[in-house]
Amino acid sequence: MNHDFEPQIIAFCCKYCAYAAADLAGSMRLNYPSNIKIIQVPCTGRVDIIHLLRAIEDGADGVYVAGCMEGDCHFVCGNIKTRKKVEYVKKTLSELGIEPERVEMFNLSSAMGPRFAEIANQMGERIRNLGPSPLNIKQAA
Amino acid sequence: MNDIKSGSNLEKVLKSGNFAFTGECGPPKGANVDHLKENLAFLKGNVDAVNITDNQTAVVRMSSWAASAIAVQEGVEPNFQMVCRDRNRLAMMSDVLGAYAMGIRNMLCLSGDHQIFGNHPEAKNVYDIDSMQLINLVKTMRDEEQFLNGEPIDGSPKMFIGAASNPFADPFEFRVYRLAKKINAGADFIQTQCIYNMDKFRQFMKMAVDMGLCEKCYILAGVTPLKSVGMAQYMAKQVPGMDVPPELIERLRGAGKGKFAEEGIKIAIEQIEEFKQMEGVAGVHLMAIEWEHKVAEIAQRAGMLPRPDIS
Amino acid sequence: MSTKGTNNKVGSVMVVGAGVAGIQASLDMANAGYYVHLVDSSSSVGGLMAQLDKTFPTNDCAMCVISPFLVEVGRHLNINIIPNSELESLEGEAGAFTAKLKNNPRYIDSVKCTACGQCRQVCPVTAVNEFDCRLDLRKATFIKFPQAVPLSYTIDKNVCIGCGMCEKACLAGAISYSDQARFSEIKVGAVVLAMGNELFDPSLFDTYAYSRHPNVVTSLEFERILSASGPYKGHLMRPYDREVPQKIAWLQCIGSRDINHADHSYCSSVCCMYSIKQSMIAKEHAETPLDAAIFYMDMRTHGKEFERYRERAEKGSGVRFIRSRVHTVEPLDDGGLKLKYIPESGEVLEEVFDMVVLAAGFATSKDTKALAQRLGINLNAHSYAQTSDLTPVSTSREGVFVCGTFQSPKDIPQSVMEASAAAAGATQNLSEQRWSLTLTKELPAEKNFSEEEPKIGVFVCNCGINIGGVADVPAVREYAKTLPNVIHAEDNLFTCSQDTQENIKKIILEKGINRVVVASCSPRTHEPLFQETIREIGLNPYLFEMANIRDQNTWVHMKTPQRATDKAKDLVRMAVAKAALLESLPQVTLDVTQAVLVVGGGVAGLEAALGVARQGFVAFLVERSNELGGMALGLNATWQGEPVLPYVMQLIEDAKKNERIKIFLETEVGHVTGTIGNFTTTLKSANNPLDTKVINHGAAILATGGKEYKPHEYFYGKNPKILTHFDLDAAVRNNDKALKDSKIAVFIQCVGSRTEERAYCSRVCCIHSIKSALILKKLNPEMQIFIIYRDIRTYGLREDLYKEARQQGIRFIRYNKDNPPVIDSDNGQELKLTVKDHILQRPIEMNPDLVVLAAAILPNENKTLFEHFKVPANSDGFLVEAHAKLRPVDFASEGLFLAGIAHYPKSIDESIAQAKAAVSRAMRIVSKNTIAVDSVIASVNPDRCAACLTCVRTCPYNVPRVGEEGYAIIEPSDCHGCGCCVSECPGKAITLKHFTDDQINAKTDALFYIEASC
Amino acid sequence: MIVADRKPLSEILDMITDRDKILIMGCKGCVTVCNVGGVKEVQILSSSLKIARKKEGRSLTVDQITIERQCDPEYIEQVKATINDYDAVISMACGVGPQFLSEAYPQQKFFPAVNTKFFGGATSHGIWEERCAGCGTCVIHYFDGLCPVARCSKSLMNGPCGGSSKGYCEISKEVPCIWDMIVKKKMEQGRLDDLLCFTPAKNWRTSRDGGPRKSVREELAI
Amino acid sequence: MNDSYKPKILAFLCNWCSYAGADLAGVSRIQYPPFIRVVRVMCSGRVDPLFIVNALKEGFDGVLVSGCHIGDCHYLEGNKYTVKRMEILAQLLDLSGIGRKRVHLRWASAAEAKPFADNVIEVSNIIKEAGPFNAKDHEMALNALTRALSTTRLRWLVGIDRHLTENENVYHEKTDPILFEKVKNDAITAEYQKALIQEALSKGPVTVREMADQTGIAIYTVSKRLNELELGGMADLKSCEGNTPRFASPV
Repeated sequence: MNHDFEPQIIAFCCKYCAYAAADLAGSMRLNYPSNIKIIQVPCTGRVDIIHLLRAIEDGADGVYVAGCMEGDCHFVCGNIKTRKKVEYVKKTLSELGIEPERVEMFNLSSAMGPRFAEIANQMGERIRNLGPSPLNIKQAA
Repeated sequence: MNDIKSGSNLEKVLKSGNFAFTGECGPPKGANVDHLKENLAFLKGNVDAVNITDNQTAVVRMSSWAASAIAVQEGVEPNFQMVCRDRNRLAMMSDVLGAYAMGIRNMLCLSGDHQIFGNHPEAKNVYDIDSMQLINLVKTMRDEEQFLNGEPIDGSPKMFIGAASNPFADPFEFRVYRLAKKINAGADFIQTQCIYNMDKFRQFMKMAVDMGLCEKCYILAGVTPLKSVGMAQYMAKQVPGMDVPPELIERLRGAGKGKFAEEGIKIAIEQIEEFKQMEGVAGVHLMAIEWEHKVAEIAQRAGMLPRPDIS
Repeated sequence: MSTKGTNNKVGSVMVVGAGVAGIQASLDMANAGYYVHLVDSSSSVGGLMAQLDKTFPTNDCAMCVISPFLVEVGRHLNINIIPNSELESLEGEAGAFTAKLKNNPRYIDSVKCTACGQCRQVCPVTAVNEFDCRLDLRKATFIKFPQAVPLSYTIDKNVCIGCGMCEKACLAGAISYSDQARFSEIKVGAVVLAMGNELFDPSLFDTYAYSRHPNVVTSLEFERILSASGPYKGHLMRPYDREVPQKIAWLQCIGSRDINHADHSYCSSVCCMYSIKQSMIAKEHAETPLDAAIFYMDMRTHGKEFERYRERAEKGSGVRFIRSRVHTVEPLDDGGLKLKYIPESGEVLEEVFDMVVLAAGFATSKDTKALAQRLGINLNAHSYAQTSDLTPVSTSREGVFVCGTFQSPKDIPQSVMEASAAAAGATQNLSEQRWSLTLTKELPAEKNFSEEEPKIGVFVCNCGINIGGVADVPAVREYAKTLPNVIHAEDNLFTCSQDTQENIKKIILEKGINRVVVASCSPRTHEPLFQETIREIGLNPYLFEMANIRDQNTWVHMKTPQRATDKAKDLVRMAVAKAALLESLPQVTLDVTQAVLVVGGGVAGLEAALGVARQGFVAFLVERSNELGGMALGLNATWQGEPVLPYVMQLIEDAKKNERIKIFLETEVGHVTGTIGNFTTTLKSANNPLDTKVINHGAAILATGGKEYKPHEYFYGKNPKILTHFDLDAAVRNNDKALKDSKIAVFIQCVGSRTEERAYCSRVCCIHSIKSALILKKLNPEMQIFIIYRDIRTYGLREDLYKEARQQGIRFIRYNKDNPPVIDSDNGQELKLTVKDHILQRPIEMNPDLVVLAAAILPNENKTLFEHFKVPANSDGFLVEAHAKLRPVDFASEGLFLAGIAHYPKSIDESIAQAKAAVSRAMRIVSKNTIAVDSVIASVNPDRCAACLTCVRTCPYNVPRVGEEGYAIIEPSDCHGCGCCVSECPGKAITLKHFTDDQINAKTDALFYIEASC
Repeated sequence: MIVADRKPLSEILDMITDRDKILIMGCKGCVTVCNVGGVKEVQILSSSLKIARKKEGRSLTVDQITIERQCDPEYIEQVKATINDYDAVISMACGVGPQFLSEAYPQQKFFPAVNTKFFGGATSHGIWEERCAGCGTCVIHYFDGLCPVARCSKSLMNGPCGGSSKGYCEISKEVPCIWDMIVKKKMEQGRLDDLLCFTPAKNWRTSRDGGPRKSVREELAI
Repeated sequence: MNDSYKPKILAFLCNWCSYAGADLAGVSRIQYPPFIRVVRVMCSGRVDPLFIVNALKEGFDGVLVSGCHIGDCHYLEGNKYTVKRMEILAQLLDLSGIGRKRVHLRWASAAEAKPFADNVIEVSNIIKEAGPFNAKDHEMALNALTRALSTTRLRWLVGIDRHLTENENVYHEKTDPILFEKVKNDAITAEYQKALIQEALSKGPVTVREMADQTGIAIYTVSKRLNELELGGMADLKSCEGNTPRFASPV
């Protein structure tokens, strides 16, 4: 696990819970790695398999989706559908010989600022341990 | 019921009102017939007829009519089994004719286990006609002396037609109707699945008797002695349509290590005793595959010997 | 009602107190055409609810629920928030009041202040932080909570030493020490009082060692301990030594139902529920298993879903409920607290707890009493606003209305209902002044940029030092200039400040910019503000994208400024990539039929219809039976003794007289189609289904009411001496001799309620039984009266009835669910009742001449009706509201409202309040002639649609359906814009406007410097 | 409708090992409805293949097109201009697609990305089940709308066989025993005696066993 | 105290008065014990309390600060600030258990050679009386003092003290001295206790009770001060085994 490797991680956050929790983490001045880039969507239900694959294809080392707690989704059940899609992408990645742990789904409420930072740190750490995405290694070499 | 169909030993035993006793023996997994002959030797004289299985559980073995022909040579009357899985109607008719020509007089028409249970799950199955239609086909060949398409047969096969019945499979309440259907289709004798749940079987036999099936057809109760607790549990869980009551397994376990086989035989013998008295049961079909050497002892201890010789 | 010259009426209303009730009333009135002055004595709106962590019974986080409302009231064009102010006097009469206000100084200009918090960091003076009760400190310059509205700091002059440090630290130049108290006068048409209550201060009791030991906390303090924004960031610790408590005790009725110490004889009606909630949430928070015990006299969980909530706490989370009043709390030296108490079984027990939470009740504050005095509002004995049950939100002074806990202790749903009711009451006589004072923004026509290629303007914000202090903003600005389609990039100190907004508009017009990207804080709080700004110069609001480089960048990467700068560049590049693909979305508006359909002719239906008519709109009142009045016809008097029948007769007469109310008796609702603002309903006459009538309306209020449960227990119907409540009321009405002569009368509570198949409390039977017992006592003072109960739930001020009943010698015997009282009447005449007395712990027998069963209240059977409106009913058959706390009279589907017993059993005053509330909620729609529909909605491209039904099956609101033409159709006004169908559609036929696939992919591509590939 | 499953990625990758410019063709018919061959699945497959190739450091250009159906020559015609510019074409339609394409464009190599399986319908969102085996002589009215030919593992006409237990077929607990359902339904409807009469052997001639079939609408075909 | 003990005393002498006074004492051959080591400063106002704490840390047993009499200060008001600073330092020394007797403030004008010498004698006797000051025993206290005295809060309050109480504050009124005194005292105790706790925290995750033992502050006070540190981002919850949470300074 080389220390100079700076992973690029994309996070799809739902507007009502995860994005709000990210803002709260900011107003609480918590800390998480700067290579997490957040994209806001109205509901995680909007995140499609193609968005996750496209991110990996573009060169992301890690992608995660953060939605509301199960049962609390602003749109009733968007988060439950997306968890299934994330499982599908994990299966596809392992078929392609890429570590499925690079893609993940998390659930948290808009009041969980500390939890958002914890997730970001946890994913940053996990991707740093996994090293750069195989797609990037070939490019680099 | 009483006009002679095939004149086979089994038919005569049953027709004469004796308590029939049939065994079972699996053909070899190759062309070497020594082991087959050994088993037949064990059975000779101890049973009225021996079922020769046809690719049981879809595992490839020597074909049933070949093994049956060898049995005839060895002087043991075979019950030639045919399943609907492996042959279409042309092959079935030609095999029946061939078997008859080789001196085989009894046959059993079975659906057969699905090929995914066997050692060639990739195979294509046939199921051109089902067991009911096979019974009727052989009956038509024997009585109307015609092929399925109505053309005459030169030398019709006088087979004593048998079928299987599983009194414990679901839907239980329909099982006796299906038995009736088989009998109407032309079955002369029936061998049931091996029985462990005695009360359910009593209930089944009561229904069969009430429907008057026992006048039209001989019903043989299936018995398979349990060799070990493991076997009992395997039968209970894995074999579809098998109903092994837990108290039986407990009794087996109670017998203690090393004595399972003995206890299994004791149970089998008790069952046979009861079947002798049970109304509607015309005999017992002992399935002791790989235990052929024990058949003599079981027959002896169940008082089935000597076998009636009705020439 | 003085109708002296309607022209001098004023089309605005003043709301005093900006708690959840004040906010709800203001929003209702502002959205129905009245200008609202929202006055609050503290520095921010939000009131008590802002301090809560979670709310019962749904355990939602309070702040997540209320902050959208705070933002809405903060930004509303027609709501003028006046913080730090008190109402000095109120002259004039209903329709034309003159209110004198005292505006206390804040010393910080709330327009300039961006709440960056620098002044707080440098301020040398600390003081007790009232928001977190006494658990932590704040500085002299403070903000009540991070989501405060107005979002600005204030200086607390009594502790400030005037050292001037904050002025030095403030980059926005927002500090103005010269701020003075000012007086202002405002003309208003009506006033709504919603000052709320304060919590009782238990330092009065020395037996609970509250003032002597930090581990004895009030319930509000415990709420702050649980809260993620509280002193311990949501970790459950006890104040003394920050240990995680393993045993916590809740003591109920502290400062309520208490006449020797606190002289508050009433019940505060919410403490039982919030203690249960706190015990469950504490168990969730605790790292190690937590033993929670609640010491109570009567467990009062009388609200909707409350009984099940209590079951879940007891059975699911293992909370211990101990029926006993704790005598003393003795602090031990290791921080533990020894409790001495006597449970029902009688022996004296001692138990050591790590923490004790005192469930403090409500009390009217001194300033509220003084204000009521100044305004001439009569207060009752408990110093709550005196109101009649039949006009529950009107005070003793004409034109002044009341809602929330200042009227009497109540929970949030009840307060919100009363707030909407007060809104309806206040605006009822001002309807001719509707829209007279409200402001509307004059907007120029939108420019069409569809032909032009994108010309993007990027505005990078420093936000004082929040961004500029960490990231290199000029570098980001220069970088933005290099991005494709960017024709202008600049940075400024505060992009959201008024002056910067002005010059942004100037530059956009000068340079012909047609897409705007602002890199600053969170779109959640500031997107509407910037969208409005660019709309003011003809740019469609959706030609706008934000990059959050503060909350999600500089604030969380303070220690790595270089990386924060690089990330800011990445985020700007991504935003610009999406901006290039943005299209302008038309503002879809539908016209509104200004009429309301009211289903159900009971008191709730009548009040709703009259409310709508008095607001000036047509109301169709549909009643299934052939007479109006509903259940109320069988009720003699309200809990305060006001006769009900004359009131109901008057209601019916007014309804018949009012020409705006069209009454349809013996009529059922047939087919319902259409959406908010445009419903079309066919009405079928009950006895001749062919006779139908089609009506158009903009909103509908379901007030289908309920009925009394006819018990099959206790030999009801087999013996004339056994009655239900309505039978008793009837007997009293025609003063049946048998009542006077009976020597022993017995009331049995919870008949049919709180059982397996009906696990809810019917809320009003305890009150009705006790009130009837008092009437019987008056009829024949020698009569021995027993009330056999499980929990006496005389909530709120109704506790006086219970006090008086005990004083009159009525005896109360408690039974529990497993061994209820047994009645056997062997020969049909002589009744024998045996019940185990809870004190003697032995069964006692009696031969009552009269047995009254407190039968449950059931909802009326309306399965088909509910299906027509596609509205859900819960397992007990009561209608399910959109949100238990903040939308208690709305349905989830827009434009439909509910009121009365159909929502949940309630007393007549609560039904009246809910009916008026439903009217106020309906006014939000019906008072306008057009209604705007959200533009971020899904739309189907017909030729790509394979009619595979995926969208029909996926949509949580089952909006899409496949039409006759063979492709999916999504009704714009129904779509909520979540996008679930978009991501599941196998043919990619559906796109979600403003969040299309290309726009999302453009962001990921941009992050990795990939040009817009296919 | 025709129901199919997409082939595993490894298999598809093997098909295009030494080909660097491919076209993926979706079909808006049945495969879109069963979520294996529509526009979305074409995008997903394209992205997956590009990821795999990028991982090996070799480029892959993928074009995408989805036509109305791949079982009508006129629609196949639409790709005539560019079809031969690719090293390979992956068809995500049912088995009919690749064949129609191969017939129309002999020199191009067509690969199926999808395994066509059965005729069936959606019993719930995302789950399709076989209902018809296309035997050419429909007999479901004898069995109260429950077809044993398609839904019994042994196509028994006089079921159930001895292996039926607790309502499930002997081969697996996921496969309900159709005969169990037929028997129970007949009992409920009081039509049990329909089952007592003997069903003669079925004429398989009209099924696939009778050779590849063709259906002609006399009134249309000239 | 045995006579052999020679205390080491640091003396800050303001250039215009005390230093000149000391020279005069020399010229006049007035004798005083040789324990002081002189550092010349332009004005007693230049002496930062941190210098004094540092001196104690480095091994001095006592410190003498000597400047001009009030009103004579060459820089008009420098010594007035010194008075305020010495007050706050004295309070902190008492709080830390070191005791204010280690530090002395005296005035001596350029002409007062004798008074200067007397001061030195008096201070030497007091320090001798107090005995040697072993910095090692007070390491935590000294570090805490350094921390407290470098907070903007205390330094700002000391500086602004006179301006608010004597001239006017931002509200153009004189700040009520009692209020200011209370604010200052609160600030002194608070900052000192927070500094002590930060010392404990910097040595790795500790529980509240451990902090209380190490710093001698009452448990509940530690809990409250810890909260102030958390809000200021200078401490956070590290772990929580069983039910005792451990806190540490952020990484």
